[in-house]
Amino acid sequence: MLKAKVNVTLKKSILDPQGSAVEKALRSMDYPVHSVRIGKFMEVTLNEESKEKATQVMDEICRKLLSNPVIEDYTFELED
Amino acid sequence: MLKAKVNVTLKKSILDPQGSAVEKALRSMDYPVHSVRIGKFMEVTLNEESKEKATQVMDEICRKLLSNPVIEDYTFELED
Amino acid sequence: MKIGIVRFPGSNCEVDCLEAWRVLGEEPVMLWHQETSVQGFDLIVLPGGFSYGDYLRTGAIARFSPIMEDVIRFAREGGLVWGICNGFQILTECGLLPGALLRNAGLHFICDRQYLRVERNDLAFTNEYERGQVIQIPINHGEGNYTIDDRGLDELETNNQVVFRYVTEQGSPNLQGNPNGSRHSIAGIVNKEGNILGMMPHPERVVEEIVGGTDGRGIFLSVIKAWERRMSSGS
Amino acid sequence: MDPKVWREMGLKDEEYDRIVALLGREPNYLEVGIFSVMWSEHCSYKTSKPVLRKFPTSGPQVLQGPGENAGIVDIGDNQAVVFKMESHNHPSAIEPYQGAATGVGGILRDVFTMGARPVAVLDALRFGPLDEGNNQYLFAGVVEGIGGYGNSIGIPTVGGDVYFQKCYSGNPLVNAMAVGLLEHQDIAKGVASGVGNPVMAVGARTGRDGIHGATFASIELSEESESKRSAVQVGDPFMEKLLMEACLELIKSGNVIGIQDMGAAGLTSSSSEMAARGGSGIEMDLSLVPRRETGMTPYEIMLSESQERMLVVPKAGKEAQVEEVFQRWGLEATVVGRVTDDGMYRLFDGKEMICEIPVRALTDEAPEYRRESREPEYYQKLRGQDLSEIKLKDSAENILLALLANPTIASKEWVYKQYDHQVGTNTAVIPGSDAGVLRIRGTQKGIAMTTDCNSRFVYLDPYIGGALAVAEAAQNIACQGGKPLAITDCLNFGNPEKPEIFWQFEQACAGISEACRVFNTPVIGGNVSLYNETPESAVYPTPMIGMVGLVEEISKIPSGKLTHSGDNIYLLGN
Ligand SMILES: Nc1ncnc2c1ncn2[C@@H]1O[C@H](COP(=O)(O)OP(=O)(O)O)[C@@H](O)[C@H]1O
Repeated sequence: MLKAKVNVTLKKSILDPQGSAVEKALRSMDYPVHSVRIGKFMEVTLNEESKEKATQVMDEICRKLLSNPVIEDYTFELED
Repeated sequence: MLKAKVNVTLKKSILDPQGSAVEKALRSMDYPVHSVRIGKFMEVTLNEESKEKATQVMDEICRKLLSNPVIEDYTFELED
Repeated sequence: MKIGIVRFPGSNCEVDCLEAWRVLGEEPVMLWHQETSVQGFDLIVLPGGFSYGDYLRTGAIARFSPIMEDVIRFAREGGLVWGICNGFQILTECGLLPGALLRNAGLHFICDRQYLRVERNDLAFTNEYERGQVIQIPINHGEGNYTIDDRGLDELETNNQVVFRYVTEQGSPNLQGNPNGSRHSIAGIVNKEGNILGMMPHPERVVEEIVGGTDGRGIFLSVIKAWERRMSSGS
Repeated sequence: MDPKVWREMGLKDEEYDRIVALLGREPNYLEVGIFSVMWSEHCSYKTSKPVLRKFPTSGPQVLQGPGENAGIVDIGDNQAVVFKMESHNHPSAIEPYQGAATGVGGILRDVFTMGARPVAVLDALRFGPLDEGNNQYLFAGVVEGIGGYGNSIGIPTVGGDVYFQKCYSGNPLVNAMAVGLLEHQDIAKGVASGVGNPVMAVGARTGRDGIHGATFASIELSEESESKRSAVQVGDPFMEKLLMEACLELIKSGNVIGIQDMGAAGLTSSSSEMAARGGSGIEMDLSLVPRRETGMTPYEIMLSESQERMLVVPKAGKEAQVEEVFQRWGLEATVVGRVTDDGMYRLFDGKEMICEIPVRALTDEAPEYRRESREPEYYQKLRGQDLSEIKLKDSAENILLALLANPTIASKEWVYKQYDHQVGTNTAVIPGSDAGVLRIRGTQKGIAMTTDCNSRFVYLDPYIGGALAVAEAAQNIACQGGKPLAITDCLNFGNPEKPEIFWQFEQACAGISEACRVFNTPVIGGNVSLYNETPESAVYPTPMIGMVGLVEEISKIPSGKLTHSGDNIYLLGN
C-alpha cells in the first residue's frame, strides 16, 4: 500500500469566503496575520505498490473527483 | 512575511463520513483505493519575520481557532 | 423575566426566537455580539443560524465574539444559557458543553420534523414535559452529528446529562430514529449543573399551530415557570 | 481596431459600426467591452424585447411592473409583495454548486434592493435523465448549492419544481425566484439622480470573478465554454446576509436616492442603468473601487461579476451615515463617483478619462432585432398524429407504477429536505403541496407561491403550453386558498437566431399573455435565458412561471392531504 497526501486549494483569483472570514477573525484577535486561504487536505491510501502507477492513479482521481478543476488546483505527494 | 502551511485532520478515532463517501465513490469507479480521510489545508501568511515568533503564533492560532482539539489534530510547517 | 438573545453576524433564527418568546408573553432583548456584558439577565439564548458563515467550523469564530467572554462567566456562575442549533455548536466550541458536532452522517443538510424523547424533566428547561414524553420538533442542520469520546459519553450518561434523544415516532432511540448519526442519538445535553442547555432541534419553530405545531412551547414555559418559582421563593 | 477584439467579446460587425456611429469615433478597448456587455442579449434583451412588450403588465394591484430590479404588487394594509425569477443555467452547467448558489444570491439581491425583506425562495430545476452522463452530479450539486446559500442566509426555500428530460442533458436549467415583503413607503428604486449626489460601491470587494459572464450567458454551451471558466463565481452567503441587513437598514433611514445590485456585467450595468432611469449622467473614478486583487485593469474592474456588491446613490452629505451603517455590519462603503446632469457616462482612472459614452447609447440605443420566425416541421407532423392509434404497451397497473417511479413524478422530498423551509417561522404550507404558503405576521393574511412549467406541452404546442404553465400556477395557488395576483417569468429557450426557436418563443409568450389576461395576473418582471443549447440540440422551450397569490384568511387553507378514511373524492373540471 502507498499513501498519498493531497492538497486541494482554490485557484488564486477565486474568492475564498472561508479564508477571509478566518483572516478577519484572527486579525480582530490581534494576531499578525496577513492572509489566510483555506483548502482541503486528503490522505488517500492505495492498494498499489508501484510508485509510478500510484502517481498515475492519483493524478487521475485528483483531476476527476478530489478537485474541481474549474475553481481548484491540487498537488499531491506519495509517501514511502 | 512568513507563510505557514497547516494541515488539520480528524482524529483517528473520529468517523469521517465524507472520506468514506469519497472512498466508496472511487472504489465504484474501480480505483485501487484502500482508504480516504479528508481534512483541511490552510495557508496562513504572517506579518512576522522571526521564525521563532511565527512558530509560537501558529501554534497558538492552530490550537485556539484553526482546529478543534476535541475532534481534530493539526500540523504546520513554516516556509522560507 | 429578562431574556437576552445574542445576535452574531450570520445568526438567522434570532428573530424567530424573539417572536416565539413574544407568543408566550415575554419580551426579550437583542444583544449585539460586540457588547461586553450580560449582567442582570435571567437567561441568555444563543440562537441558530450560520454565525460568521459557519466557515472553518460551525460556531468556531462566534466563540471569539466580544460578548462570549461574559456569557462564559455568566454560565459558570450558574446563569441559564440556552444554545439552539448553531448556539449549541458555539457552546461546544467554547467548552461550556462537552463534545463536538460533526457533519451529518448522510452528508446532506436536513430540514425535517423529528421526534425527540425528553430524558429528564427536572431541569429549568424541561419541567413542563413528562419524562419519556415524545415530542416533535423540527431539525435543520448540516452538522448536527454529535460526537464525544467513549469516556465523555459514559460520563454524560452516568450524570444523566442527555436531555433530548432522537427517536422514532414510537419513542425508540434506534438507527431509524437517528437522522444524523449522533452518538447515542443525542439531540441535546446539559452541563452537570443543569444550567446550560445545548440542542440541535429548533423548538422556537413550533410554538404556533399555524406554522407547524406547539410541541416546542414546553421549553419556553418551563423556563418561565422555573423563573417564577425562583422569584416567589425569593432566592 | 482589429475586428477580432469585438467579435471575441460577442459583438457583431454591424453592432460595432453602430457604436462608431453613436460615438462619432472609434471606441477604445474599455468602451468596446462596456458596449459588448450592455448590448449582450442578457442585459439588452435585444431579441426578446419586441415580444415581451406584448405582455400585459398593468393592473390595479401592480405597484411596480417590469423595468426595475423586481416587480411589486399590493396586498393591502400598506403592505406589498416583491418578487422576481432569474436563471443561472450556464454557470450551473459548469460548476453546479456555485452556479446555483450565486443564482440564489443574485435573485435575493434583486428583491432586497427594492427595499423588501426577502421571505422566501423557490427553485425551478430541469436536468437530463439521472442515469445519463453527469446529470446526477449536476442535480446533486445544484440542490446542494441552492440549499447552501438559502439555508445560510436564512431565507426559507418553500417551493419549486424539478423535471428530468433528455433535452436538458448538458444544459440544465436552474431558475431561482425570490419573494420579499415591504411596506409601501420603503420602496426603493435603481435610479441615479440629483446632480452632485455621490455614487458608492458597497459590500464585497471587486475581484476578477466572472468577467464576461453576461456575454457568456448569451452564447451556446460548447467544449470551448469549458475554457471560459473564469466566468465561475463563488458565492459568499455570509457576506450577503450582512449586505442584506445593512441595505435594508440604509433604505429605512431614508438617505437613499437609488440602489441597485451589481449583477450580470457588474459595475457597468448597475451604473449605466441607474443613470438611464434617472435621466442623468454619471462619472466614476475606477482607482477608488475597492479591489480584492492587485493589478486589475479598468476593463476587469468594470466587467467583474464579483458577487455580493451593490451600487448606492445616497443624498449628498449622507456619505458618512452610509459608511457608518455598513461598518457596523463589518462591510465597506466607498464613494467611487457622482451623478452629473449631462447624460454622459464617464470613467476615470485617477485623473485620466478612459471612457466617455452617452448613457442612452448603452441602454436605450441598444440594437433591437426582429428575428425571423418559422413554424418548425415537427409541429404539423405531431399535430397530424392520430392519438387513437397509440396503444398501451403494458397493463394499466404497470404503467401507473412506472409513472410513479419516474423521478419527475416521484416525491421531491430528497430535494426539499435539504432546504431550510421553515426559517423565519412563517411557513404555513411547506414544500410537498401545490404551493408554498407563508403567513404574514400580525395579520390574517398569507401569500401563496409556486413555480410551474411543463415544457413537453410547450414543445408540442408553444401557445397552449405557455398558457397552460400560467394555468397550472394559478391552480396550484388556488388549491392552497390563494387568489392569483401576478407572475414573474423566466423564459428559457434555445438559440433565437434559429427561426424555429424564435417561433416557439413568440408563440409561448403569446400563450402566456392570453392566460395572464384571463387570470388577471399581469407580468411584473422576469428574465430571459436564450441560447440554451448543446451541440446536439436545444432544450424544450421552457417558459417558467412564478406566481404569487394572496390568501385572505390563512386559518382556512386546506391541507392538501387525504386525512380521513371514508371521505368522498371528487374530480372537478371537464
Ligand atoms: N426544487 C424544488 N424546491 C422546493 N420544493 C420543491 C422542488 N421540487 C418540488 N418541490 C415541492 O414538491 C411539490 C411537488 O412537486 P412535484 O412532484 O413536481 O408536483 P407538482 O407537479 O404538483 O409541482 C412542489 O409543489 C413543491 O412544493
